[in-house]
Amino acid sequence: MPYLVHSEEDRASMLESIGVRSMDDLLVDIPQSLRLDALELPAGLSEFETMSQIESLAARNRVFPDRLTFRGGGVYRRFIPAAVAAVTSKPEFYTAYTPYQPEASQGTLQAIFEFQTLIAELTALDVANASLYDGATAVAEAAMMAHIQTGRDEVVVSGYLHPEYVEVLRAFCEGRGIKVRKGTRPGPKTAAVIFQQPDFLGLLVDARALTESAHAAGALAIACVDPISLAVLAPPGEYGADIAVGEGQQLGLSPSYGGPHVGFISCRKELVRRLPGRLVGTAYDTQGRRGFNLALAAREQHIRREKATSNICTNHSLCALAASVYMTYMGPQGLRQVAGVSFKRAHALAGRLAALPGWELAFPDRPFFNEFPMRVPKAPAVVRKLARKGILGPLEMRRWFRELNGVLTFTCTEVNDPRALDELVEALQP
Amino acid sequence: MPYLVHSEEDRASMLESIGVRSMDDLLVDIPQSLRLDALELPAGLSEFETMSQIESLAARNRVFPDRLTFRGGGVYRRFIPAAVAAVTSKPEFYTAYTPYQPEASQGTLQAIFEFQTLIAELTALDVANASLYDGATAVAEAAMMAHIQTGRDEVVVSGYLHPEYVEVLRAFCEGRGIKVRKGTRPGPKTAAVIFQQPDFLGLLVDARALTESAHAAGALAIACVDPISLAVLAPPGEYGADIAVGEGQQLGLSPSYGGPHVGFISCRKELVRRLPGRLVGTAYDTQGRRGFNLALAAREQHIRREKATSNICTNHSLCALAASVYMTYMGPQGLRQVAGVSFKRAHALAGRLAALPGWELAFPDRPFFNEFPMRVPKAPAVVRKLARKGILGPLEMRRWFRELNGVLTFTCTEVNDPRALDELVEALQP
Amino acid sequence: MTELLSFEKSRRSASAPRLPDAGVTAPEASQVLAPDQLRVQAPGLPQLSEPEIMRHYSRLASMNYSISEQFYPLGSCTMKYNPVVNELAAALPGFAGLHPYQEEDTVQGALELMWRLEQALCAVVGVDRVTLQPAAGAHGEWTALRMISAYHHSRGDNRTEVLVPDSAHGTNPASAALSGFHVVEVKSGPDGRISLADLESKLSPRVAALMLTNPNTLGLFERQILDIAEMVHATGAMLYYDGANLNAFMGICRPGDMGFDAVHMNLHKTFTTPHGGGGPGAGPVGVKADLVPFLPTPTVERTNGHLTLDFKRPKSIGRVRSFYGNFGMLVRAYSYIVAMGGDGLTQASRDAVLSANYLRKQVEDDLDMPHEGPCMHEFVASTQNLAHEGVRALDVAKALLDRDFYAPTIYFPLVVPEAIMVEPTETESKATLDAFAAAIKDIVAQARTNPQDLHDAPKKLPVGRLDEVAAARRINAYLQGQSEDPVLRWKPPGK
Amino acid sequence: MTELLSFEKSRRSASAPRLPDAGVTAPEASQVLAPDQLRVQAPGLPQLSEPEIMRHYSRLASMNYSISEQFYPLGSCTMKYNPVVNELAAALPGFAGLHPYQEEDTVQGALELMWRLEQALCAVVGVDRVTLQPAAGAHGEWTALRMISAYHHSRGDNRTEVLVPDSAHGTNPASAALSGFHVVEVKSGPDGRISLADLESKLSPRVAALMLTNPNTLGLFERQILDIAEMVHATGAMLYYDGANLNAFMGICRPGDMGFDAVHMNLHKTFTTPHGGGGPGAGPVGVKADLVPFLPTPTVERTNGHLTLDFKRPKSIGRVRSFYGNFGMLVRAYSYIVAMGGDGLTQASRDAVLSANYLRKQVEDDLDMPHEGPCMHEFVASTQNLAHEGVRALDVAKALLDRDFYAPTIYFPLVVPEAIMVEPTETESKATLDAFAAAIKDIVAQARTNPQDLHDAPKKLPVGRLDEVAAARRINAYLQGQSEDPVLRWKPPGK
Ligand SMILES: Cc1ncc(COP(=O)(O)O)c(C=O)c1O
Ligand SMILES: Cc1ncc(COP(=O)(O)O)c(C=O)c1O
Repeated sequence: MPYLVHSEEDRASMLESIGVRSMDDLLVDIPQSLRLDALELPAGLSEFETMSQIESLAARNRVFPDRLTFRGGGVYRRFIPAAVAAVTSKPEFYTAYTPYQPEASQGTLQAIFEFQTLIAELTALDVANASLYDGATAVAEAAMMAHIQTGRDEVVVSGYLHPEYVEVLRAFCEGRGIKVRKGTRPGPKTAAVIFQQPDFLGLLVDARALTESAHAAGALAIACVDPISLAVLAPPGEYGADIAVGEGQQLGLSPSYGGPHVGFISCRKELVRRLPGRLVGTAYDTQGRRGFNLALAAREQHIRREKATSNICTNHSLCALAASVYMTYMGPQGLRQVAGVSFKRAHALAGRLAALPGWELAFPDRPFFNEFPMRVPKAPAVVRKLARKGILGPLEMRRWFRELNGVLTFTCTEVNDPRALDELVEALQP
Repeated sequence: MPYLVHSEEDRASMLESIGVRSMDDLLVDIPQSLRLDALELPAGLSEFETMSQIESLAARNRVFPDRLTFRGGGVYRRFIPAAVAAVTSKPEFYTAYTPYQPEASQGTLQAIFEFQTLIAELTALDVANASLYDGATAVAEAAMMAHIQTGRDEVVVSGYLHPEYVEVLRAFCEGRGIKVRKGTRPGPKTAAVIFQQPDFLGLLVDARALTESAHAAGALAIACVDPISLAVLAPPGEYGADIAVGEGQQLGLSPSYGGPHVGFISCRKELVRRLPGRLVGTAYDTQGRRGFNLALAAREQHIRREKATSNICTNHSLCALAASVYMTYMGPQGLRQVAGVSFKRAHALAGRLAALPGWELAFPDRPFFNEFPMRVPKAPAVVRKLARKGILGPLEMRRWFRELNGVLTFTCTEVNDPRALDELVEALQP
Repeated sequence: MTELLSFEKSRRSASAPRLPDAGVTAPEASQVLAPDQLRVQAPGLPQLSEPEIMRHYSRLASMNYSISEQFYPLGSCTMKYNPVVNELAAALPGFAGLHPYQEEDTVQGALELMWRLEQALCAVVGVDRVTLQPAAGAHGEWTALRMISAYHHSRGDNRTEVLVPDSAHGTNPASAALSGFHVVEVKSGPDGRISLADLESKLSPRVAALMLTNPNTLGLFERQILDIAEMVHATGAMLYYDGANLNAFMGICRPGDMGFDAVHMNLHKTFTTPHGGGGPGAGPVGVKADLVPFLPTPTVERTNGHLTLDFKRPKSIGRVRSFYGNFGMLVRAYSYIVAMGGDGLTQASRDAVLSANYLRKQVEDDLDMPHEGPCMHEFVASTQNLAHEGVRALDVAKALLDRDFYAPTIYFPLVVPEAIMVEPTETESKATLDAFAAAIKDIVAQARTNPQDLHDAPKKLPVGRLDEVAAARRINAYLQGQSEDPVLRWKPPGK
Repeated sequence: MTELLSFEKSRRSASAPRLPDAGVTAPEASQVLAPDQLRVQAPGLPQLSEPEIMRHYSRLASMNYSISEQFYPLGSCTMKYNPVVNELAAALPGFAGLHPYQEEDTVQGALELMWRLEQALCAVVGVDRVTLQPAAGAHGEWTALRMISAYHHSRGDNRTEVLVPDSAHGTNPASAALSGFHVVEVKSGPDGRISLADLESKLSPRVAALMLTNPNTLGLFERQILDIAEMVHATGAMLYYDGANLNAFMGICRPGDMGFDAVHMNLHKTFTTPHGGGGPGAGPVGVKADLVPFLPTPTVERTNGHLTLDFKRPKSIGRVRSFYGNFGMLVRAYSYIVAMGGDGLTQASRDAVLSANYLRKQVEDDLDMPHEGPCMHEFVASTQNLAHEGVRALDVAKALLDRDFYAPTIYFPLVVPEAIMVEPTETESKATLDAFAAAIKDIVAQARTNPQDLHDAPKKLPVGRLDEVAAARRINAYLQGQSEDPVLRWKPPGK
């Protein structure tokens, strides 16, 4: 049988060594009434047949080419350097566990330490953790931090935070008895003001003002940010936010129908002890050699149990590794180039779309980064029409926001070459 | 620039360390008249653009699905376990050089030693080498061995040896002044009788009789074999051949438009010192630990120069590694299963094809393995018709052999599932 | 082998990677945006060339032990072989290239895979439905407790406590707390099983659920599970199954049949999705009919072969993460299940139990065995027999590293002092188990003759034992403003 | 770390891999074929499970040094960074899945790639056409000599000798001999270049060609190459370029312009296709117009954008291997050239020369430098300055292994005693070169103080120095029937 190692002879000799007659002697503790006759699943297949079956499922999906994908909404197609998969597909990385034995896990630990530094640098905050599941749970974990830090029972969500993040935030808050309020004005009960920059529609918010209003109310400011945009946009640390969180999918991860991706979180020094999840720090051996080790474990579930800052155990380490390779490959200039190309192409496209009959920017006065909302006639038909021409078109905002009926958001990145923009615009000609 | 490491600052500081003012000072030995202004090639591209360009070339090829590929002629589609690429894509294997420093190359050396053993086992001969370029050059190298061993200047090619192998054999023999004769009767000048089992048409030859006739004339018998078939067919060692050679593509390598694949060669003990190329053997260190090392180097070009048994230096090590993983994955039973399925499906297909109006087995009295020649009406039209239906049909023998006009060879392996056979036969209905 | 940080190798003048130009006429961000929207100081990412980057990560990789090269008997973690074909399956463009907001008719294959995986998991654990959304085991625990909470609420039943055995994994109490429950600990008896008396005493109408691992973290099957289930259900509470140890009995018995109402599974344990040095995993949760209305949205539904995502579930606890779960891991787990089949999964569990008992037997004379066997898929030993020599579980673990084995889980579960928790899994050969047992014997012999050598282990690795106390002090100093070294990240010297 | 042979781990009762069944009704081979056509004894392949196999090869891999993890300054081998994107390119189904006998209209992309690669290589080395067929450098040498031979023959000129410098690589004389030529050695002068006087004396109407490497294997540019070319051509002989050292001057100068008539290139050196632990490589040969008619068949031709394979070349030397060359390697090399561009390739060579001179400078006080610089892309030092301490090039090489560097080429070229041939390539950082220089200094210091330690090196690797003499004796014993141990393969004990 595939992936099994023991031969029948091995089994017999092992049973003999143990001193029992049959497997049943080892399963005596299981009440007889519970014993199954057989597992009701099809019999196993050869690798060849397994792969054929899975390939036929994959073939029932339609994959749009990167360059003709203009849909974002939290997951984006970007150029992923070949270096990323070359690193993450190394079995020494992907088949290791959480680095409990530091001496035999320096590779993973140093990589995480570098990830933490990269995220801290990108967000211009003091310390970042080893990763979280995704952007949505990162927002929720940040809210928990604020709740513990301030002792307050309410978080204010300002503006168009990704609707799925809001849902997850609600689920987390419900458990802890925290109220989630939409609005802009924090009050004396407010633990944190949470905003997204750029927001779900792609528009820039006044992060500085939001941060100041939070602080004025004694609340924390939690910025949910697009990591690529931070090469160009002011990072949370520069406008005084206390916690930065976000989704790292754009940093070298494929869309993969929504996961696995990676959440990140960073904060000011003062909040470090509230951070959820793993943290890696430097440590030295008796010979004075520098190594890396899990740190501040007293925040965590395996030490603190019900008093832990979070229940997270397995996080998204390999995705964080992918993000590290991506950021290291890009460097400050590469990231700026990627951000810049995305910005320019989005603005060029916005201009051309706004010239289509009946089309207009939904919020003409609001600046945007590389995703933008258009108000268009017959929005659903637009998407269908584009699909017919092989283009994964914009996202309909109506799905989440009744007030945004007729609004579509488009995204541009470095994978949408100028010819692809032409093809999109041509396909939309009446 | 991609793949370059030095920054401008590095370059300046290195020049300074060397004590020269500019790169030109390092290039003084090159006559000025030879210096180029620039290399006339397009400017370099980003990885993203490079890959796009190459993908667009790949898209200009038509890839037929494995299961609908019935063409062989020396290159076959087979199930390749995922384990193969997982091993050969390990940079520790693929970015190492020929193992000149054994202590730091035990991985490669042990893998080659295992390959040698696997090939020796498969062919039932004493010793195999570390690999050759391909099946064609393997035949030629075997002929060189026979020439040196016997001191005779002629080789006899018996029956349908792969026509490209014959061409390569001729090119090699021409250099050494060896005559290549087609025929079945070796004479007193004959160094070797060379035959292919199964032959290029897929038919079995009487390997035993050919070997005996070679020996009777004082010549060596060189068997060019299909490695998969050896799970079922008598191996060269069992019928007394002196040298076995063959193409290893079927052992886990993709068709890849003809290469890289791998040649193998094995021989009787008495001929070991005539073997071309690398050989790995066991050796021990002062602590008595077993290791592996290049052996019998006195046959080779770097020691013997013009007196070497062959000029080969770089061989096809990584392909040999792939073949080793393949054979180890399969084991004796797996290989037998693969061979058996191929045999049965080919025979089932042959039966159904022979029932088509006007179709017949070209050599109804000759047994075959998993490739077989059919004599059919309007052969070229058959191939074109199948291509239109998405099937890579048989190979036209007319291309090489005038006497085989109207003969097509079909191949079946474990990738051609029964439904694929149905599709082929349906597509051929008049 | 050591390796500098990427930051330490960075050179400011290193050239940037080649990337496409915009190729359109449009203004730069700096021309459009207000100055205070713009970044002032460039992020301090390293600047390195591609060859340096690849070398860097290759060298880091070689500093890891991993199941690809080492026996990794980490108890409770089920470090079994990760089939390579699973990686190919997940990387297929038809999966990896899907945008989560594609229209349903363009993702029928993905939804079908999720639906089939749900069916398979239902069959394995004996539940009615499964949500594939949770990203890991802990996330699944919390998701299940949210559902249990919603269930009680829907019946107007305001229950505030969750019972957790003292041998439970730390995530159990943490998840309960995160879900708003008060955690009450239940004691283990001398036989390593939950004490029914203690359980009895803690059960009350305030109790929303008992969280149980079975086999428990000592590797012992809770023999009285049917009685426990009855007791728990009798008080109106629910029974939650921590599926970390599911590898013990696939095809042998099922949590659903034992009376569990909700069950999480760790696809990164039982179902061979790689652990990735700490994730990503996947922690699907299966539930019985009573809890089905509360499943997170969306669920995958199948009607006449057509698949849809159902977002309209009025009683749902909502979303627990974005999109539909760690889809790439779901593909891998599905690929494993298809290859193994019902027969294969059953044999896997049987072999896991066999291996654990075999290995236990090989070392039972060398280490303390605080509980009687047979064990299930793992066993917990103790090094208390070496206490006299001053040798601790930690020393044994480090000595194993020097002998080319990863270490078992140590100091967990908390109920066994100097615990060594060994889980061999079904994908390690008898030869490997024998070699491991020989190493244990060797270490125990060394403990008797030369314990200092064990305290000095490991010696063959890139670093020796790291001083955690000093590290914690350095972090404190930083957090209190007494030091510039952040410890938890790199900073350029003098910054 | 050690690892048993797969054969030693094999267990007869291990279960076979799952594979598809035939699913058709047809007889078994044993029912159809004559008994003497059938195999009697099953081949002794190992029987192992997939997890064991993967573990086995992963452990073997970790016993290798490779450029992915180590500086690999192996002179003459150009061990530069192998871009990962090249691997993706070659693995594209549109390439990897092509059958070599597909109809031409279904492989236009493959043919276009080969055509473009040929054009690019023509531009780099300055020739008229290139055959992509040869599988490696040596194969290319022989192919070129076959063409040169055919050329002379076509002119009724029966030339029997090939001149080869004493510093040449062993493949040069071997290829000449395999091509039927008598090899005549030409001496190097004291400046490390070919002695023109000696060359003069060896030239005659019998000489078919001079084979030359430039820069030669000492890393020195043959300053008088234009004179050499004139001398050679004046006698009617041809000039052959061994392109192993092409990495020294891409975009700086061209063999074609120097007067070379035929040129082989090692794509696995200069053009970054990975060396694979000993291949596969690719050894295209470029030729000037005179030799074009003799190119192997088929050539790739392009007319109005349509590509064809030309098999009708009456003067062709025929085929030198099956199909069209190591196509997968051609894709990789093409990918490299596209990414680098003309500017990138030029800078690569300039950096290679810079690095070699820099490293030479760093160690020039530590080792003998038998020849004056500047060097080109590599340099040859000698450890004769350590002879007094009894330290040899071999000792220095082994000591480098213990310091986490692969060793340079040693004892080649033969003209320098105790040669150490160092080729850093352009893809190693200054920091790495500095670390290597420091290691050399350290070793030289140790040679003065503790030479025995160097004789004992390497100590940190899976095995120490292997006794080659004893191994050769054991092989002899086997070949002479005095021993059952075949040495060159595994045999079951007692067989
Ligand atoms: C018994 C037990 N429960 C729960 C968990 C938590 O699972 P995860 O790490 O996937 O969140 C683990 C994993 O370590 C475990 O061993
Ligand atoms: C100078 C020189 N010539 C020729 C060759 C032979 O090339 P290959 O190994 O590709 O056959 C080499 C490779 O080692 C070499 O260094």
